[in-house]
Amino acid sequence: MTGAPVLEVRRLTKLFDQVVAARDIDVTIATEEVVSIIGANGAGKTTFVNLVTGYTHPSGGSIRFRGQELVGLPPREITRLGVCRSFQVPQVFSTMSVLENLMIAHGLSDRGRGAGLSALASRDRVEACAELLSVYRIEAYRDRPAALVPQGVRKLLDIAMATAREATLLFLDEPTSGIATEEKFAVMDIVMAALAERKATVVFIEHDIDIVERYGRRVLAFHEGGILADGPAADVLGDARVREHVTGRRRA
Amino acid sequence: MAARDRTGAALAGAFVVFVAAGFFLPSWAVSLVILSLARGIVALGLVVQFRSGLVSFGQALFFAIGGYAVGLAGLKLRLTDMIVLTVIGVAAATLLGAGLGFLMRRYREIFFAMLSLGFSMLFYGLLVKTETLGSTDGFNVPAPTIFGARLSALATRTLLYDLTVAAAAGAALGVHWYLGTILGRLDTALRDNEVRVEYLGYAPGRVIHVQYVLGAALAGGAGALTAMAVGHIDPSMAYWTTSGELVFVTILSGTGSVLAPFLGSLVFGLLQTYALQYAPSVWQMILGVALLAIILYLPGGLWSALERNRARA
Amino acid sequence: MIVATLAFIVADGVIYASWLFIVAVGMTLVYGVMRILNVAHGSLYALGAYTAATMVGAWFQRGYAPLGSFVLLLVAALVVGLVMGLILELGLLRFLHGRDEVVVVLATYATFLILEDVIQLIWGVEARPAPQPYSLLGTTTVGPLLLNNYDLALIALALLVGGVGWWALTRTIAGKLLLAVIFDREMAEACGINVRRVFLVTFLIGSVLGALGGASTAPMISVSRGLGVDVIVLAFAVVVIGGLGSIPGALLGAAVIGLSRAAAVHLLPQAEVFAIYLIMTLVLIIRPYGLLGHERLRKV
Amino acid sequence: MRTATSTLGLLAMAIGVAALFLIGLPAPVASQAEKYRVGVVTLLAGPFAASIGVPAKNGAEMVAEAINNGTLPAPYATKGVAGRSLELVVVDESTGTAKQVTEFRGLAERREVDAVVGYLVAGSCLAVAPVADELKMLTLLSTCSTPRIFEENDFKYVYRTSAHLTPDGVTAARYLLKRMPNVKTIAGLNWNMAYGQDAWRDFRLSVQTLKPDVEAINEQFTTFGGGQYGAEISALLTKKPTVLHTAFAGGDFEAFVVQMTARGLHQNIQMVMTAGAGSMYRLLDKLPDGVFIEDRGPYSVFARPTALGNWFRTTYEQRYGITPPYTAYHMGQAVLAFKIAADKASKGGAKPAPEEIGRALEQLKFDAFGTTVHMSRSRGHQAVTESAIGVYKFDKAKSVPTVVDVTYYPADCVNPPDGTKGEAWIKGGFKGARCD
Repeated sequence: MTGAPVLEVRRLTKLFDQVVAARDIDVTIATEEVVSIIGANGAGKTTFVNLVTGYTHPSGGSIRFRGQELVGLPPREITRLGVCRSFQVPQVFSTMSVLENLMIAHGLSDRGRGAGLSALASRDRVEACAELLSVYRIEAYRDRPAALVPQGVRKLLDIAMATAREATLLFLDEPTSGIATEEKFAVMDIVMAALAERKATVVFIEHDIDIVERYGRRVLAFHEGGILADGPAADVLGDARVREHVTGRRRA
Repeated sequence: MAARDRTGAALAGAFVVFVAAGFFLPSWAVSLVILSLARGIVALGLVVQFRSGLVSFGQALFFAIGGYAVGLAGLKLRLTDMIVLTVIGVAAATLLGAGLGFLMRRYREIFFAMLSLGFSMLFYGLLVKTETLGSTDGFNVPAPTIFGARLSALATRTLLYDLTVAAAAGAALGVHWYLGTILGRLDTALRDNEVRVEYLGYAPGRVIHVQYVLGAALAGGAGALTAMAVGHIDPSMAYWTTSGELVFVTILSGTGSVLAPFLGSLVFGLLQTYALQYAPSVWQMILGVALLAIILYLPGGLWSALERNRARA
Repeated sequence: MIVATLAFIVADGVIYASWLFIVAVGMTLVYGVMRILNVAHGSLYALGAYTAATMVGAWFQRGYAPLGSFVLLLVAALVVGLVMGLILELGLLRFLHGRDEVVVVLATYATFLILEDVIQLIWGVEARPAPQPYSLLGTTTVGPLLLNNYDLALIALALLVGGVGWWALTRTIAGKLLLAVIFDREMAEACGINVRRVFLVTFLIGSVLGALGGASTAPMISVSRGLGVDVIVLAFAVVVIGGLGSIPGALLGAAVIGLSRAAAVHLLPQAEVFAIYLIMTLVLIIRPYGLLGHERLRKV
Repeated sequence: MRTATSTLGLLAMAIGVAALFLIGLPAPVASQAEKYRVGVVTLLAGPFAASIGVPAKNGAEMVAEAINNGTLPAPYATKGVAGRSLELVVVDESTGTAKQVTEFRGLAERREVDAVVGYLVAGSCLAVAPVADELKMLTLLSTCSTPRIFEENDFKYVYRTSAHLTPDGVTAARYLLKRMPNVKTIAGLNWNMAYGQDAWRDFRLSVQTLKPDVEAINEQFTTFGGGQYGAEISALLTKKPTVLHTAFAGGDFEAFVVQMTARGLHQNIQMVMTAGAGSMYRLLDKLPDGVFIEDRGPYSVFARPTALGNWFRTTYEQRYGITPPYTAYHMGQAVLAFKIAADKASKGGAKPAPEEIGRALEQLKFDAFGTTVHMSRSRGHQAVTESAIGVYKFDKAKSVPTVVDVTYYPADCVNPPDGTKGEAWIKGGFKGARCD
């Protein structure tokens, strides 16, 4: 069913006091697409993700996920529908070990009744999560408190937690920010490899144009809360206004 | 898991020792241990909340509910069986907790503390206004029976003591199991990062609600046991200073283990008793200094001190 | 009759509110800036009251000019506030920065327990009435109302405190720094504001205000043990109703409690004991962060 | 988490320490054969400590010392209690009832007292009474004003050597209607606690029984320790009752007086203050002349000027610099009662058993420091005394507080007869009251 729309955003608008954080955003994303969002700081990239995942509520417009309206739902329900996200600033349980972080994510992805009262550190779960850690190549840190591991590891953990549940639509907010340039590709390879067999639709926010070019088949360019350009990477990155407002500084 | 079995063993050991001790302790000590263990049971509930960064400044509400449930059951329904009464205390508090929980789950930090304080003080005001229940003087609770048998004061006290020890051990075991579950582990998760819990598809409020009801149930049972041990109940059970004392014990104990609150509560009881004996006019100061010292030098409470010793050894 | 009652409800409400505001404003200021809910505020209140009562008593024994006693009240507040403020901030709170809010509350609770007995060691258990200033100013009759001018002076004092506070916060550099810290401590620190000094100054001001509450109350009561206890919960209620850390909130909270208590006393005396906690609980249920408080959304 | 050994080690440690204390440290002081140790329980902290708690302790210590030195006036000049010296063990009552019960057991077992005197708080009296019977511990309640203790139960080892609350209201009502026969309306300002509620109810019922057309138009109940009475005073100014009754005492009483005099409330309302006398020495001219005032019995300013009475008052004033309030008398006469009964019960040699001392107390009639005490109610466990009330007058010349037009009412005039509950007795028209 490739091509069937998984996310349809219509005339999405968000005002903070007088500031327009999102203006009349119209975008449709199809199943198994890999979309990258670019834009200068304050262009409304994260706001867009926050709106779709219910962290903040829009001032107007509609967000439909497989035809179901998301506006008004709290993040937990949107998550349960299969829309997951990772964060620009990794959102992990800082005093808990990396493994525990993942086990909690894993445990909460279990929908069964009274699942909450099953033991957290059950043998199967420990194995499953150790497995996941190795997929993300962070098994070495398994027993360290999340607060004390390198930023890159925390980033990956954050993503691993976001993907613990079988996500249909996955948002990655700057997956490589705060990671040394030479490691960025490695990290992205890991992530993309991990997501490859998931058949998940992936939308990631990215500043690094090389990453965008390499992974984002389709690119959305944000500017002042609106979408400046939307299309295949090459076209969008070639677009004059995009060069001017988004990538220009970087290329000059 | 292995860790659980050990705590279980430790609890079993403690249970045996305490029950045995019950036969040769003087009655003042028995009464002190009963009250301390009961206080420990309440603190146990507070420990669970504390792990997710929440503190109820109104736990005395459920403590008093448990006490008055016993008192009224004895007064109006002529119920005196200590086990039945304890169950009644738990039930009453649980019901109220489940109801109020729908509100409390929306609150965090100091606001959680303040709203719980508000509820407990409202109940206090209600009791003070109820002259038929003796207002601030309260009323005496008839001596409890067991399985319909009215035994000698000594036997009754010993049985009540054993019941309290059993209740404490049971509570500790149950909470220990709970903390091993996903839900139980979410407490720290919540404290660390509520947003992430939300984005893992779970309602943080639900965790808090469960914790709140758990705390209420424990406090209710403890209140029931206390009422029977003291033989008298009055509104001061619900006053904010009682809640303060309960939080006091929680901080003193530390959250390192389900055994901590009982240790802390026992230490508190003895500290107060001997402070009263040797410095009857400045015992408050002694308690205050003790609490400050703990906060400043033992952030993890008494338990952490014992663990630190172990680490050194 | 009805008119008189209504007039009295307003008058009594406003007077009580003024008193509450003076007592609570320091607490909310300290919370707003330092995130410390200071239980020992009640002890500062008590210390202020005791010191004032002692000084006023001596003043009148020596037969000095009666009106001078009012200055004495302020002096007492200043002395107690500054001395205790320094001791508590530098000697204790400084070491608790970054600790759990609730743990800090407990620390101040411990301080309160200690000071309770310290007060007894200093002043003994005898009550200290110092009523002279209370009747010095005479009374005013407005229509059916017969009011004591000292109470009216309290209103003036409350307005003064509120006014100066508002002016200092909005019109002075220091105040703007303070607001910056209240608004976003991390940001303020990043901007190179010396947060430690801001904390110390804030706490000193808060302590002086707490002591002022006690000093200004001393003449209308008989200063005796345990008068700090009830004040604490009252101040809590005011601060929470208004919105923790909001100074206009404290004003509003005080007004709400003052008026509703007065109304209860006049129309439904039986409800007096409930009034305050009922209001607090209801407000929290309807506005979880207090009337003027608001939620902070974390940036992700 | 932690390893098994350490957990169990910890536990052992904890229990070890606990056990150490719980088996009753410290070792009993001296042997008990040649001395009497008596527990003295009163409020040493909190709002009541100043006005009534510590004075009660002082009263006990002063009388105990005089007993040991044999310096009490006749007929009590014999040294010691049943030939033995008296040692007091003071305990703070301000810890809440639950703790009080443990403390009581501690007194009996850990600190090995022969008897317990004291208790000002009704709650702790109700709570410890059953324990006293369980431990067979002779207990002389000194104040705790509630009548419920013996109305609701029969305790074997518990006695109260002072009258309970009921006479205060009855006395005030009788006096009021004698001096102001045409009272129309009464109002009350009392603490929102059992003591305040009972005091007001007794007074109101008594007045309305003696003069059924009197209307109670304003019943104010305020939080204890409130301290701010502006609104209450305003309410009374608008309601304009003929009489205001208050059972306030200590700090709240003084706060109320200061605040209401400043607004002239006393100028057109007759004040009836059933527990205020203790404050007159602090308030002096701030307490307006003309208020009706009681001291919960014939104590302090109302004490009979007998040798005993003068000794108590002058000695106390010399030692503590203030006039003893009623709790000092209560406690003093509790200790005295213990001496008298023990002396009476002892046949030389061994200490008399608590039951024997108790029996000696029943129906005992003895002269105390304020007046004569008669253990004539509730099977001889509850004392009655005459009551006293008067009009306050500040003597400007000597600048000392005085009371004039003092009236003493015989015990049987203001106390319910044996076996009848106060409230029922009042409602039933004071059946059996003998006032001659």
